[in-house]
Amino acid sequence: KNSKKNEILVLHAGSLSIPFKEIAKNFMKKYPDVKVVLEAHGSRTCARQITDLKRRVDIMASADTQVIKNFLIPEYADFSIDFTTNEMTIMYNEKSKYSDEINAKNWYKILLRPDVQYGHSDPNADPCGYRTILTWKLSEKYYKVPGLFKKLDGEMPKKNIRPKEVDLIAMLEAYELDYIFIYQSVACQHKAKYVMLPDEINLKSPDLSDLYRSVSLKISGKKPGEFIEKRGAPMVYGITLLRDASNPYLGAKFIEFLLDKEGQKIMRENGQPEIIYPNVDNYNKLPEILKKYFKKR
Amino acid sequence: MKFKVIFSFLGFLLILFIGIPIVKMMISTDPSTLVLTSKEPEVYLSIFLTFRASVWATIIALITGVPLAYLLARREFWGKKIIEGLIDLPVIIPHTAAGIALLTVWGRNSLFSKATGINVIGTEISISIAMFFVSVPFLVNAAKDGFKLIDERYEKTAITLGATQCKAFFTVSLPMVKKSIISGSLMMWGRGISEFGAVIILAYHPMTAPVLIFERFQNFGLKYAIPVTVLLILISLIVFIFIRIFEDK
Amino acid sequence: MKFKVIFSFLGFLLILFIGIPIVKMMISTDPSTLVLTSKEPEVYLSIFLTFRASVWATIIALITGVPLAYLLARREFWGKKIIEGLIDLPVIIPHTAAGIALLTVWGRNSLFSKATGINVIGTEISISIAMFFVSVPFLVNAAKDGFKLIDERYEKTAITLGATQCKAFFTVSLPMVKKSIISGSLMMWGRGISEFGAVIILAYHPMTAPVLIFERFQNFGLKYAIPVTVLLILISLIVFIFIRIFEDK
Amino acid sequence: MNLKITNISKKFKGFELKDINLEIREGEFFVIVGPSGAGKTLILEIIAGLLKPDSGEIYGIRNKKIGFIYQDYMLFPHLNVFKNIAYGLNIRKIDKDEIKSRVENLALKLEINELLQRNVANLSGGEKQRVAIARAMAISPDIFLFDEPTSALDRNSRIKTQEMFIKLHKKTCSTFIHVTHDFEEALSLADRIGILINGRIVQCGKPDHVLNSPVSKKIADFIGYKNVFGGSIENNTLNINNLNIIVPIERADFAYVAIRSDDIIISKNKIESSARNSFFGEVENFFKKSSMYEVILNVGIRISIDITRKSFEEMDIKIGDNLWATFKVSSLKVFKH
Amino acid sequence: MNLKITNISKKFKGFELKDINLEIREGEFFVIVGPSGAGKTLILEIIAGLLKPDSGEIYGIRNKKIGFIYQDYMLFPHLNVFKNIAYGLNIRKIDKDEIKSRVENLALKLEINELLQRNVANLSGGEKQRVAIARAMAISPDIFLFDEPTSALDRNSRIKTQEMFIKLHKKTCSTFIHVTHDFEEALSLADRIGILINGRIVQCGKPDHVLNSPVSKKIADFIGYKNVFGGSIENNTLNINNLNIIVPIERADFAYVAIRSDDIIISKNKIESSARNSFFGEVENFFKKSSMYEVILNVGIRISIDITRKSFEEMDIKIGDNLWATFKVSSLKVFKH
Ligand SMILES: Nc1ncnc2c1ncn2[C@@H]1O[C@H](COP(=O)(O)OP(=O)(O)OP(=O)(O)O)[C@@H](O)[C@H]1O
Ligand SMILES: Nc1ncnc2c1ncn2[C@@H]1O[C@H](COP(=O)(O)OP(=O)(O)OP(=O)(O)O)[C@@H](O)[C@H]1O
Ligand SMILES: [Mg+2]
Ligand SMILES: [Mg+2]
Repeated sequence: KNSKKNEILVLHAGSLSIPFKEIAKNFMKKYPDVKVVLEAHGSRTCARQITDLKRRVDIMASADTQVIKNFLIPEYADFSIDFTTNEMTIMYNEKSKYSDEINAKNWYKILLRPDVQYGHSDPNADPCGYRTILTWKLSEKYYKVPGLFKKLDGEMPKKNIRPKEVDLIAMLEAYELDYIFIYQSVACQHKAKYVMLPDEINLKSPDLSDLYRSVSLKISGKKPGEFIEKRGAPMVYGITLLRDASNPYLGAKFIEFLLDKEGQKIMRENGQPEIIYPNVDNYNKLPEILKKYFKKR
Repeated sequence: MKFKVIFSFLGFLLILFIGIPIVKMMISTDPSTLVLTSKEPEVYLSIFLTFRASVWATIIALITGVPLAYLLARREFWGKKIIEGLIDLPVIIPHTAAGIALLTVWGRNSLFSKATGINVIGTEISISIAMFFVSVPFLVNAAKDGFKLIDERYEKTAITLGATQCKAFFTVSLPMVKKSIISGSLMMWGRGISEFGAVIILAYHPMTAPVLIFERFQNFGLKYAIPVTVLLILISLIVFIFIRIFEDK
Repeated sequence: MKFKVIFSFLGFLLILFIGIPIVKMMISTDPSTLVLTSKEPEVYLSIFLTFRASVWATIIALITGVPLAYLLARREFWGKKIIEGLIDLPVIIPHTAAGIALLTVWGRNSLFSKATGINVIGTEISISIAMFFVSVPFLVNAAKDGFKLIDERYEKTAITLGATQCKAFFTVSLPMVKKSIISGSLMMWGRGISEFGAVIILAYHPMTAPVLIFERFQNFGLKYAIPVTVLLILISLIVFIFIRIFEDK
Repeated sequence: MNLKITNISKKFKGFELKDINLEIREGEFFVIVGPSGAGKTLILEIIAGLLKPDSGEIYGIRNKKIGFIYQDYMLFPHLNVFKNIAYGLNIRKIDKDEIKSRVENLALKLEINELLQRNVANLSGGEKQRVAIARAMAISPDIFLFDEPTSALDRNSRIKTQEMFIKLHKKTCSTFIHVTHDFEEALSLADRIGILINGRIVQCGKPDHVLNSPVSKKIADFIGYKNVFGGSIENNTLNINNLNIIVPIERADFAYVAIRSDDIIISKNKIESSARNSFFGEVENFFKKSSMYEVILNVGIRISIDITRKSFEEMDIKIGDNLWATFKVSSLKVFKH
Repeated sequence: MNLKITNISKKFKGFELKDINLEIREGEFFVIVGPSGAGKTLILEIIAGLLKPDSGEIYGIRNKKIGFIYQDYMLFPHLNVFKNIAYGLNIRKIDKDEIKSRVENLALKLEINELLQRNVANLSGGEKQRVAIARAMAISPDIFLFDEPTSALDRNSRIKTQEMFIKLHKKTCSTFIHVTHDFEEALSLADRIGILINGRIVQCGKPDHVLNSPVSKKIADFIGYKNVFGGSIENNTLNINNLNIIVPIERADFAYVAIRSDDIIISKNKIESSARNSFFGEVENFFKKSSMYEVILNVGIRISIDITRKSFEEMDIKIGDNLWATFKVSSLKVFKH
């Protein structure tokens, strides 16, 4: 496939599937002789495809810009563009217990009711997982309920954890869980009901990064048994062009399209608004055509 | 009498166990959605692709696996048990690991690719390769067990009647274990269809039905994934029943 | 002669196809890592869990599936073809879909759970359920094909000798298809071990080996996933060879 | 209780077992004899309850222990010879030592004692048959159903086995239903014989009676009458090829007469005796049997005559010799079809 | 080219085929006859190349078409009767019409023409056997290997089949190697007979010769000598139970003498003749055979005498009667073991 000209392979986080599909469609409309191939995996699995399975990939978009920075730079890629954000929400459906009562103020009380089942994805495997933990820790501060995190964590049986957010959706749809912690974009795309959480705990706002930084958790490190500390940070999606890209130019064109008006519009419509001050990790290594988006700063 | 009742009861439990989830899934889909789904090119193309790739894998397995099964059933040789163990192995290898192992052998950096200049990854061929790897043991073992239950003297008789060993195999041994081989082929074909873990490592595109179902589920939820699944099941069921009826002829 | 050469050659191709990826994976792991890995409780516990859960599934399948296989092989009844088709179906259902279908039947909101108050999701039982569902057709079909190849008059003879139908089944039919059933059980057991997609929907924890391998691959990379896989393969291979040797006794 | 078989029918494409009626006394040694494909095995299977007839009933079989010996033995391939024989005993949970001694006893009688630990797959044909017999005998059945149990045995083993059957029958008072294609065997075993031809019981009676009074040409053929001639009878005379045979009935539009080969005397000179049929002819051929010769004499029709080896040698018979054949009117059987 | 079997041995646990040497002429009808378990099937399998002997060579079989008939038929269960018979012809890619006519011809001869479209599984025993014969005959083999091809047939079918074999043999000039446990059959078919007992060819020769001059007690037993007595001989006399039998050899420390049952004459009064052995005794028992009677006369030793039904009836023999038994010295066979 890599021998085929005018084809770019984009690996992206599962939560980006819908907007990326649309963007790819429009991109291909604009450049009819180009073919964009999309593959969705968990963010870390995307990285593993490149580092461990040696796939030849053009673009990778991750739900956490840190994944790109930790796994790919500097060996496989030179820069990471922060291009969108997201927020944590609690997704549910009509059959969820007490779904008519839940709101941004009482959600933790409802979750802690004994007949309510809730779950999140695996913090070690999925950014959505550790972000849930961070949200719980921030909630303890925000709602001023001491021990809330411990309670939320303790009340939830381990069996309610699933590796990825999609596995959680299966649990929700089968009514195995009443509430799951998930990205707002995913809830939005599934046309599901969700609880909008305050910015202080939903990890959306870059303005609140200091607040977010005040909480942390340990997740697994480079090898089994090793742990690293993960500090709270605003949710930032990263995208990069791989050094080994088969079509670096087209790849850059795709990123350009994403960052441009049309792309950003699609992102917004899918619940993933642009970052007001787009950021790049390594401006110098940026392809020329992309530099324009960051000069403004 | 009691015997029949108990046996029927036990069998019935099994049928319920398998049937309820499947039927439940089926009736959760209304026919009109099914019809609509079946008209989506993405859906029917991926189902055909899946069937086709698995058919290819099964054909290759018939060509290579049935002879192997025959040798394993008929001859004694050193290392036979090891080969039998090896043939069983793909069954237990976790699918992702199987995909990764295949990638190292068929991928961009493999000897094969370097020697031939061909890169099969991401093509229909690689899908067949993944399907073949995870499902060929079912065919080989079914054929082997079939051959073992056939008296070798039938072949000898054919040979005295003027058949070469080869002819004896094709005109006597093979037709006599036809049912086992058909059954094994069906199992292999079906197992290939369902494969996700290994296939997705070798080829995310073109999308096989399981990958499509997974993707739809991830992006849009069960409501969009189930009709594709039901469609896949219905078509397969028809194929299965058809072949099961045909095999008795 | 030519026949033997061609057959050996075809079989050899198959052995290469299966063997190379496996051997490559094995030799990419140095023995010391393997030893270290085998000492990690997380690893050996998950391997044992996997083996155990699959053994349970296989035992239940022997109890319910072999009687069903027998009935399917011996009796004619209305709807038989449909049941045969149904039994084949789990093989083709994409694993994730199978997991979801099972979740709706065994989950918290299912009739079963409501009636009994038991929630099996996330337990070893649910792992066995998932394994059972995806792999039981292999046992049923192997047993069925075996029974079909056995002359019914052996059972009749046993009955004239004073056996009840039940005794005749256990002392004659069953021992005569022993090999097919052992082979089918092995396939089923192995197939259960490798299951990932359906298992993960029903139970992420406790972690089965395939789940652990996937998790390690995702979090730590191949370097940490492969040794677990190789360990799983080695232990299974020993079990397989052992049973294959034992079965000839 | 007698075994009563009433109106049993079973139809296949190309073959029909029709209206079988038999009453077999308890303790009787009944032999069903008939040519290959007559339906003998089918009848046994129906009696044993292994095959459902289309219609008809069988009384007196319920709750009886049955010893069935399949024509193709049906030895259990996964059990060795000992375990095959012991199968019925094991099923009955009989004491191990008892089983052992019973099996060994039987094996000794059937001369398969040296095979007890052998795999049944590579036994010789006759060995298999004897194992099958032992297996059926082991359970001391009330009713024995034997499907050609001696066909794979050589003469000596066969005679031994037949003697064993007779002894066994005397000792056990079991009912024996024995199927064979060998009329000789039927004669030496049976209390009563039923002749089965083409799916029908065509004659039934004591061995002697059947032997001496076959009721049709088919039966006469089957039980070994080599001289059967058909024609019209007038004035106690059957005219065939200008030969006048004097027969014991006065007239018939068409009838068969039959005479056994050993009821005919052969001589160089005409024998003056009460035997009223005497014909002159030429030796066309002769066949050597182990204890006699069969001579084919052409007296206008070909007649077959059995003579002892001794007479044959004394008379120094050669092809082309001219000889007299003589037989009594009373040894002629007559039947209509 | 003759078929030469040299020093064939094959050893199993409990059975050994030992040093088989046979030369079978091209076109000969050779019958191997022996009791059950003697190794007959094994020899045929070795000749056909289906079984590898431990040692020894076979010459003259390569490139020959072989018609092998297994004792248990081995009909292909997935083919119907027609296709079973046609198998060897189809393999040779013979013209369809030709195959059809050949198969139908054979089927007619063997009286299985009505079964051609039938499934082989539910044929009767004898039908299966005839299909197996037809299948082997279809390919017009150079060498026929028949393993008890008539054992499942009734007498008439057997005789017909034997006659067919003889005709076939005359017509084709093929070599026939025919295995049977029936000595009678061997006599009526064979050019030469080989007697196989316990894995060894113990005697080999023309039927007549074998019949009249068995070389050992075992053979005499097997071929049906019922009167075999052992003892020491002095002065041309064998003394046994105070009975002096005059024998044709002068002395021996130990020897057997044998005489056929039909070489003994029975009479109410002593016969004065050249036959020098004449003994008086009591009728202990008699058995009815289809064409004769066997009388057991106790003259100090039990001797078995065959007489015709007619003589039996004329002499009105009853158990307890006192009679004379007379036989010639020259009809006694003598052998050492
Ligand atoms: N299932 C069947 N379908 C059709 N025909 C059958 C079936 N079973 C038996 N027959 C026919 O019925 C006839 C009688 O069969 P059976 O086996 O009883 O013969 P038999 O008297 O035992 O002969 P043999 O002495 O050769 O064993 C045969 O012509 C056989 O082909
Ligand atoms: N594979 C084997 N292992 C051990 N013994 C065997 C094997 N094959 C045959 N035999 C023995 O060799 C002897 C001769 O067998 P074979 O089948 O040649 O007898 P046969 O002369 O054909 O007898 P029958 O007339 O009963 O068919 C038998 O005692 C048999 O049990
Ligand atoms: Mg029969
Ligand atoms: Mg034999």
